[in-house]
Amino acid sequence: MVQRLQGGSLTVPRDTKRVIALQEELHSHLPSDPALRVKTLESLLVEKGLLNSETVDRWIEVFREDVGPKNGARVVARAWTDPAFKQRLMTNASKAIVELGYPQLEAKNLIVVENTTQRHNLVVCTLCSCYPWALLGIPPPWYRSFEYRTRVVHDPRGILEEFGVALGDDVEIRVWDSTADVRYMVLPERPDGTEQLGEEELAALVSRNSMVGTAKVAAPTRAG
Amino acid sequence: MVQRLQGGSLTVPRDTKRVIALQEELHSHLPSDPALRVKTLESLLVEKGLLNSETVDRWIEVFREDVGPKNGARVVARAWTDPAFKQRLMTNASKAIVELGYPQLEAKNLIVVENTTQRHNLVVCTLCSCYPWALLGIPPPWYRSFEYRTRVVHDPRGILEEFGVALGDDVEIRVWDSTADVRYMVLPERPDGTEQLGEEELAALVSRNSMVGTAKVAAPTRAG
Amino acid sequence: MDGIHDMGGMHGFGRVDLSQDEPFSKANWRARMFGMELSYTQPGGFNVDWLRHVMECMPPALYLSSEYYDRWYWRDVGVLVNAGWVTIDELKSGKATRRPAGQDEPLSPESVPMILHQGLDNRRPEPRAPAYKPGDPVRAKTHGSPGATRLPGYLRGHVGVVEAYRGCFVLPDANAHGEERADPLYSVRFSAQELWGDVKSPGDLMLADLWESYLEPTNAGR
Amino acid sequence: MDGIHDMGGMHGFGRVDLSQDEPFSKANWRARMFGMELSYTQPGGFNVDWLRHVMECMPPALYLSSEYYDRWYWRDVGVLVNAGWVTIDELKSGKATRRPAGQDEPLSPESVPMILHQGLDNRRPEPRAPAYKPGDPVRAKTHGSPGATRLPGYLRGHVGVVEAYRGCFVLPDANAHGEERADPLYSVRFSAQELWGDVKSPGDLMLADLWESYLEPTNAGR
Repeated sequence: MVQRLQGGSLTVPRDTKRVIALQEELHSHLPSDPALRVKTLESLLVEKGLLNSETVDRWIEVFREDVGPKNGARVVARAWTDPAFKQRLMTNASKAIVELGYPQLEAKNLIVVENTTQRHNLVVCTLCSCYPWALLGIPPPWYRSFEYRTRVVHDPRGILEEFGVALGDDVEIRVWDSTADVRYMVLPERPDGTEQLGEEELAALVSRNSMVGTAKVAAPTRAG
Repeated sequence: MVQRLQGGSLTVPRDTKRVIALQEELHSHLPSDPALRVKTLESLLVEKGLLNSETVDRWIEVFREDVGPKNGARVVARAWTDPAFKQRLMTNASKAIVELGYPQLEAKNLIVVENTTQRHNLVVCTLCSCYPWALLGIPPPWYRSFEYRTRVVHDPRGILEEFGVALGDDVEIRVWDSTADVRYMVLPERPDGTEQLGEEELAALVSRNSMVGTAKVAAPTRAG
Repeated sequence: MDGIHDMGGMHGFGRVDLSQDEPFSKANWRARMFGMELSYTQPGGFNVDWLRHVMECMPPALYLSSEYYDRWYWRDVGVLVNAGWVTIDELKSGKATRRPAGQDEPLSPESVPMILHQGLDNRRPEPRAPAYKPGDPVRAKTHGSPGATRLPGYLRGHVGVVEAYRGCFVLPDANAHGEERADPLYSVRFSAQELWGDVKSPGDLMLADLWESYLEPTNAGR
Repeated sequence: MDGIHDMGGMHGFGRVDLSQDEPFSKANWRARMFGMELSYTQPGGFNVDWLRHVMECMPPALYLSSEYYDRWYWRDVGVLVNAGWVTIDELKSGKATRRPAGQDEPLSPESVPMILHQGLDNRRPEPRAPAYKPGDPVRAKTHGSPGATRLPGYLRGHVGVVEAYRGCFVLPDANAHGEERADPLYSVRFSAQELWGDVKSPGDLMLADLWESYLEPTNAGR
């Protein structure tokens, strides 16, 4: 941690105009294929002693296997089944997820917002792609898309329709733009007909999109 | 003229959302090389009876040979040497240029703004590339560039410096954004030391950029 | 429409490339695109406001990465395909499958000098007296039109002073979408201080031509 | 900085592509770019606000036409070349001509779990009591910072209501440029009516997290 934050006592120039000119120069000199450029960058940084490739591997493993929307889904299922936990989650979500053993990277200041029959929350980052990694993993392409970033703050109902979510005019919509250090997760509505299900079964129903606010959780289809 | 304006009694759908979707579709289906696409479009329109290629040739000839900044330069030289004409030009520029026999396409509602030691005008079209064709021809690439369009309304002095024009803090800057049907031409300052020159010689000194406001007219360098 | 074209004041662009000219001959695609745009029979008649709007609807990445006359291409094929006069397949193959019915002969080379000399004019008789006079303070409205408009984003909500009345002109916001309506037009003057706040030369002035519909008195409730 | 990244409310973009995922394996360049960004020793230390700002300085056409993780590439090489740790020639050849002096060993795989679990935190002790409380009307300032800022353009000049106080956090506008300063942060609620005027659902609400420096009382002189 400490190590990661260290960069020596170097004073870095941090000037906007300089970087605009630099970005233009970089772009005009480097090849167009990103796969090639990224590969070259990795070997260069390793050679310079600034990067350990095994650390890159480790991060990829972690985000493929340990961190993803299944974390968020279990938090949702717990909140649905344990009123005292739900209360702690709504009051101090960051603390509540640590209690369950979940990590905190990009969820250190987490706020959970609850969808009800009267209020529908959805989350965006118009300026980049801020997202609660620890609970939902890496944001899906649609969340990072220019289409979503530009349109959801202007026409949330139009976006929701594209995702197949139709809301009545009486439902209040709240679009949370993650402009700062707070990360948002939506607590979706528990669907009817799930009274008999346990925490594990409930978690299996909770989709990634429902925790960003672009889906509702559907009741399970009854199998034989 | 009338012919050109006719399109039959067709009712054309004019819906923004429809065209946004259409533009995306066009882009995804057509080849990337513009030269190829333009050539194909021309033969297609000819085949459909919507275009005469000789008319295209004629427009190109006209804008190569007859219409260009030399028109504007002669107007400037006349204004410098004929105070009565200058007064008519400043009062009703469209009428004054017709008096000299110049055309009116994209200069039908022309306003001439005068640069002095105390005031420097420059012209832009932030939304597209509006420009007084009849007097200055086709706008140069820099005028249509995103760099000029974005920056000149925010930092006109920075732009002028890039063009080699340094103005004192006491000079008032006026940036005219051509957002409507009015077209603007700058009447540059007549340089000192040109008292002996005739209209033709003066016109030869007047650069295109000086009539847009990104240059001053330099006095002639004295030859032998 | 707050599209990519509405770029006045946007940051992130570098130095201006001062190269003066580009090839412009009968054999060059740029020149042919230019000439074509002035020559082809346009569906529904020539409507500069609709033409501009169709270009504004280009995907923003394409708008920024296309050459100037290539944006003209995308505009004109947008106009043609939208009206059903041309299909995407035809644009690929160059082979016409049908001709639009009832069209006159296309513009002839002989008409060029007349159009050049007369120009086109969107000025109209004045339906009413202008509401503002030079010297009046005015505020550019905060909200733009969702369709075509010529009120740039960088002026919205800001207070300026009427510099001059320019006469009555067809309003692009209506005309682009098929309704011709004349509206008084003014040059309005804004200070850099008002538009940008903390700039090096707060006294520099920006002037734009704004229709009366784009303006409100400064005492209007906000 | 009013760059292309500040795109909330911008028009011209079409339907959202709902494809859910993309390849993410050790052999895939996207995944490697992701992992690299979390692993390499950063000049001057890790500074999320500077990283974001360097991406915002990309040429707008490149920003819009580059894939997500390719924008990460341009950001990170911008950070490295700006600091002099890497040169453009090295990025072309992949051959290092020199090593930055005095750097510790790069982040080890063993450190990954700790960083993942602890996270990074820009929250700071409160230097003073917050100026606003929930329910207070506030106006987002009209002018943004010329450098890094997290005040989106679509909120500027508009009036909202404080929804919640979130604590004191490092201010990106200062931090990106090398000065750490804590400032109270609020969630502020705006109505669609206020932001966009004539929309179908004027009662829809947009909330954003805004630092106290971005806000002014609604009675402040305008």
